[in-house]
Amino acid sequence: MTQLSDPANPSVSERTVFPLSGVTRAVGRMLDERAGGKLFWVRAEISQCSFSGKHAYIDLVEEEGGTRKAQVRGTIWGSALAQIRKDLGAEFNEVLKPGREIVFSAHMAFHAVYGFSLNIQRIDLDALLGEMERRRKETLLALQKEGAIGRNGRLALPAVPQRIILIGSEGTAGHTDFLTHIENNAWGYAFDLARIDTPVQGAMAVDKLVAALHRAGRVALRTRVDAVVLLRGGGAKLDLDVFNDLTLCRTMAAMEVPVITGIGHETDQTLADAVAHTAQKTPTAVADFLVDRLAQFEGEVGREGRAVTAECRAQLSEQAGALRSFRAWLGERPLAFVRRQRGDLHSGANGVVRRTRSALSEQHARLAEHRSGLRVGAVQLPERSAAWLAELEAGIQRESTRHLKQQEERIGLMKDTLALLGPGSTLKRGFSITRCGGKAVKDVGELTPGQVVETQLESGTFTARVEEIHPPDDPLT
Amino acid sequence: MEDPKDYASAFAELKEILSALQQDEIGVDALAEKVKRAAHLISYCGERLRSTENEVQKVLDELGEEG
Amino acid sequence: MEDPKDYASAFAELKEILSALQQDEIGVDALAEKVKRAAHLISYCGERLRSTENEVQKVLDELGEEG
Amino acid sequence: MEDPKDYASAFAELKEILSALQQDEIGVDALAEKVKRAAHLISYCGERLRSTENEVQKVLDELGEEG
Amino acid sequence: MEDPKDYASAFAELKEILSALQQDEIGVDALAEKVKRAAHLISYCGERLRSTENEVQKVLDELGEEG
Amino acid sequence: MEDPKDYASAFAELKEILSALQQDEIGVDALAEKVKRAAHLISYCGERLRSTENEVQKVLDELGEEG
Amino acid sequence: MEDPKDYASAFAELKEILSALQQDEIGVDALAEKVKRAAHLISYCGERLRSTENEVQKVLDELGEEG
Repeated sequence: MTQLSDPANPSVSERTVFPLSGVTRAVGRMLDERAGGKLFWVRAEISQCSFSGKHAYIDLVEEEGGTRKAQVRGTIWGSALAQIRKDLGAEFNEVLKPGREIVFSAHMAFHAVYGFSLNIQRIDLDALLGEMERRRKETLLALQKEGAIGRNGRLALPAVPQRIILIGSEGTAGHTDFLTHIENNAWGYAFDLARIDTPVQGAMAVDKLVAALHRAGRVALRTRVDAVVLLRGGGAKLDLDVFNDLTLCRTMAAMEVPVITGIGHETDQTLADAVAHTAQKTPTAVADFLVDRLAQFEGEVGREGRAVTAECRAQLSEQAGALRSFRAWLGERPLAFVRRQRGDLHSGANGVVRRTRSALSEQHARLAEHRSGLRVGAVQLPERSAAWLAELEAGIQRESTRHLKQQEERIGLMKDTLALLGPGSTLKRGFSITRCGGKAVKDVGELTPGQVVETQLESGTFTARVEEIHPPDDPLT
Repeated sequence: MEDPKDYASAFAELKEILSALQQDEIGVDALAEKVKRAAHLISYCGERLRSTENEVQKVLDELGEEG
Repeated sequence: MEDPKDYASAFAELKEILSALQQDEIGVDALAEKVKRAAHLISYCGERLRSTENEVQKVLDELGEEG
Repeated sequence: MEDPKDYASAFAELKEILSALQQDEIGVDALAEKVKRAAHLISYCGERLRSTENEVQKVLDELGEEG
Repeated sequence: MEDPKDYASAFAELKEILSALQQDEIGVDALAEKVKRAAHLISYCGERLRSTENEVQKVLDELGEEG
Repeated sequence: MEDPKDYASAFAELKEILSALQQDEIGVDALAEKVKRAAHLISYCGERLRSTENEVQKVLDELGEEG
Repeated sequence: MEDPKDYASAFAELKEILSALQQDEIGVDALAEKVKRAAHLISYCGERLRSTENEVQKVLDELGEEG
């Protein structure tokens, strides 16, 4: 490019005029020299995209703050296009569309007629998605800061979510699937379903979805709405970006009705799923979820009902059992009681009989005892009396005999004493009694000599005369 | 002989007689009379037991197995 | 000879006589009379016992037949 | 000789005589008389005893075993 | 015989009677009457159980048909 | 010589005589008389004793025979 | 029979009935009535689940496009 003079300041003397082709040849040659065959990685936005035959023609731009900084034509030739179609797969249509920023590898090309263009070889989908992911993370962070995540999820989804507002694009496969599954559910459940038709992709998608949510919210103010269902019936991965939109997510989070999403994707979760009350993978899954919830409720009701039935039957049979046992008991107990009473009565009667007999025989025995007592007593008394009498008799005999003997002894003693004291015994010893005038002389004074006295001896008497009288102190007296 | 008021009083009187017999409180003079009374009470009680049993059995038969 | 009022008084009198006899409270003079009285009492009691026994037996037999 | 009132008084008189004899209250003059009286009393008592015995035996025989 | 107010009171009365029976609180005199009453109560309860069972079965049958 | 009234008075007189004799209250002159009297009394008493003895023995023998 | 306010109250009432049954608070007398009520609640739920009102769509239509 240094060989080229500044066209703003041309010098006439040095002016060399080239034919246009010369210029294009020179530009072509310079480009060839500098960048011929080299691949560059470029980031640009697609502003226009058209297909002609096997080729694609793309207007690439770079804008900043509404000002266009660069614009280059891009072409994708048949073979590269086929490769790109193969690489992008389902995302192809979503990538090659106006407004999409892409990262691609390209050769620089210059054509004498068509000018400069970028000959696109590959489009880097990962970079695209990476970018999307980065923005998604930023939005998620913002939502988390706001507390939007989980807010809707905290709303109570009724056990029977039967009154539904469906937001989705009518006629799309997912939408149709949902309706089919809801309306032809195996249980025959009926849903009170209101539909808001709205595009879910494209430039207006976010605004339309937000408007639809607002509408749904207004309906919920007027009547009971159990849930809002947000559907997207599948499609390219890059389409999902709509559901990562901050405004949409904020609106969803602020809803006073649980929002159920069925955005139709396999792996990545959109932020709409994150803020939703319940996120299902597909519209069909949402339909199944709702039907299942009803079925679950009915199942629970049925279970309760069966439990009530079982409990009721159990109580009835328990009562019947109790009655049966009462009945059996009544059949046994009173009769057993009567039998026991009869036993008591028998033993009482036996007691009376036995006791009466023994009382009588006791009396017999006592009477017999008394009889023999009488016998003994009646015989013993005369015997004892006879003994006493005999004793008395013997005593009297003994005593009278003793008395007579005693008297005899006394008399005998007296007889002996008399013999001793009588004069006979004195005379026997040689004493004599002298009498005078028949009177015993005891004092010589009574005597006078010459008196005749009679003296008695043991063997007889003799008479004598007194000769002399002697005084009384005669030792012989 | 005077009938007792009911089974309970009859049985009580019978037990009283038996107890008096066992404690030799009844002399020979009263014995025959007491034994007669006891026999009367026993008869009465036996009769009452039989009638009660029949009555109960009848009720049970009527109740049958269905009750 | 005067009959006693009843078995109990007869028996009591009998016991009294025997007791007096055993304690030599009865002299020879009264003995025959007392023994006669005792014999009379014993006869009386025996008679009363037998009649009571028969009466009781009859009652018990009747009871046995029906009970 | 005067008969005693009864066995008891006869017996008492006998005892009295014996006691008087034992205490030498009866002199020889009264002795024969007293002994005669005692013999009479003893006879009397013996007689009474025998008759009583017979009477009692008769009663007992009549009472027999049946009593 | 007076019908009980309802199953519960009938059942309670029945239990009371059986308990009294078990504890021999009912004598021979009241036995037949009590047994009659118990039989009546059992009949009544049985009847009430059967009618309740039928009613319940009817409800369950209806429910089964539609549910 | 005058007989004493009875054995007892004989015995008393005898004792008196003996006592007098023993106290030498009787002179020799009276002595013979007294001794004579005493001998008479002794004889009397002996006689009385013997007759009494015989009498008693006879009574007792008779009693023995009959008793 | 009175309809429940909504599913939740129907279910709550049903559970209440079960709980009362399990705690034997419902006697035989009230049993049939309670089972009828339970059946009614189940019927009510079943019917409500299968009937639609189009109420929400109506409100949505009334609100129009702008809301």
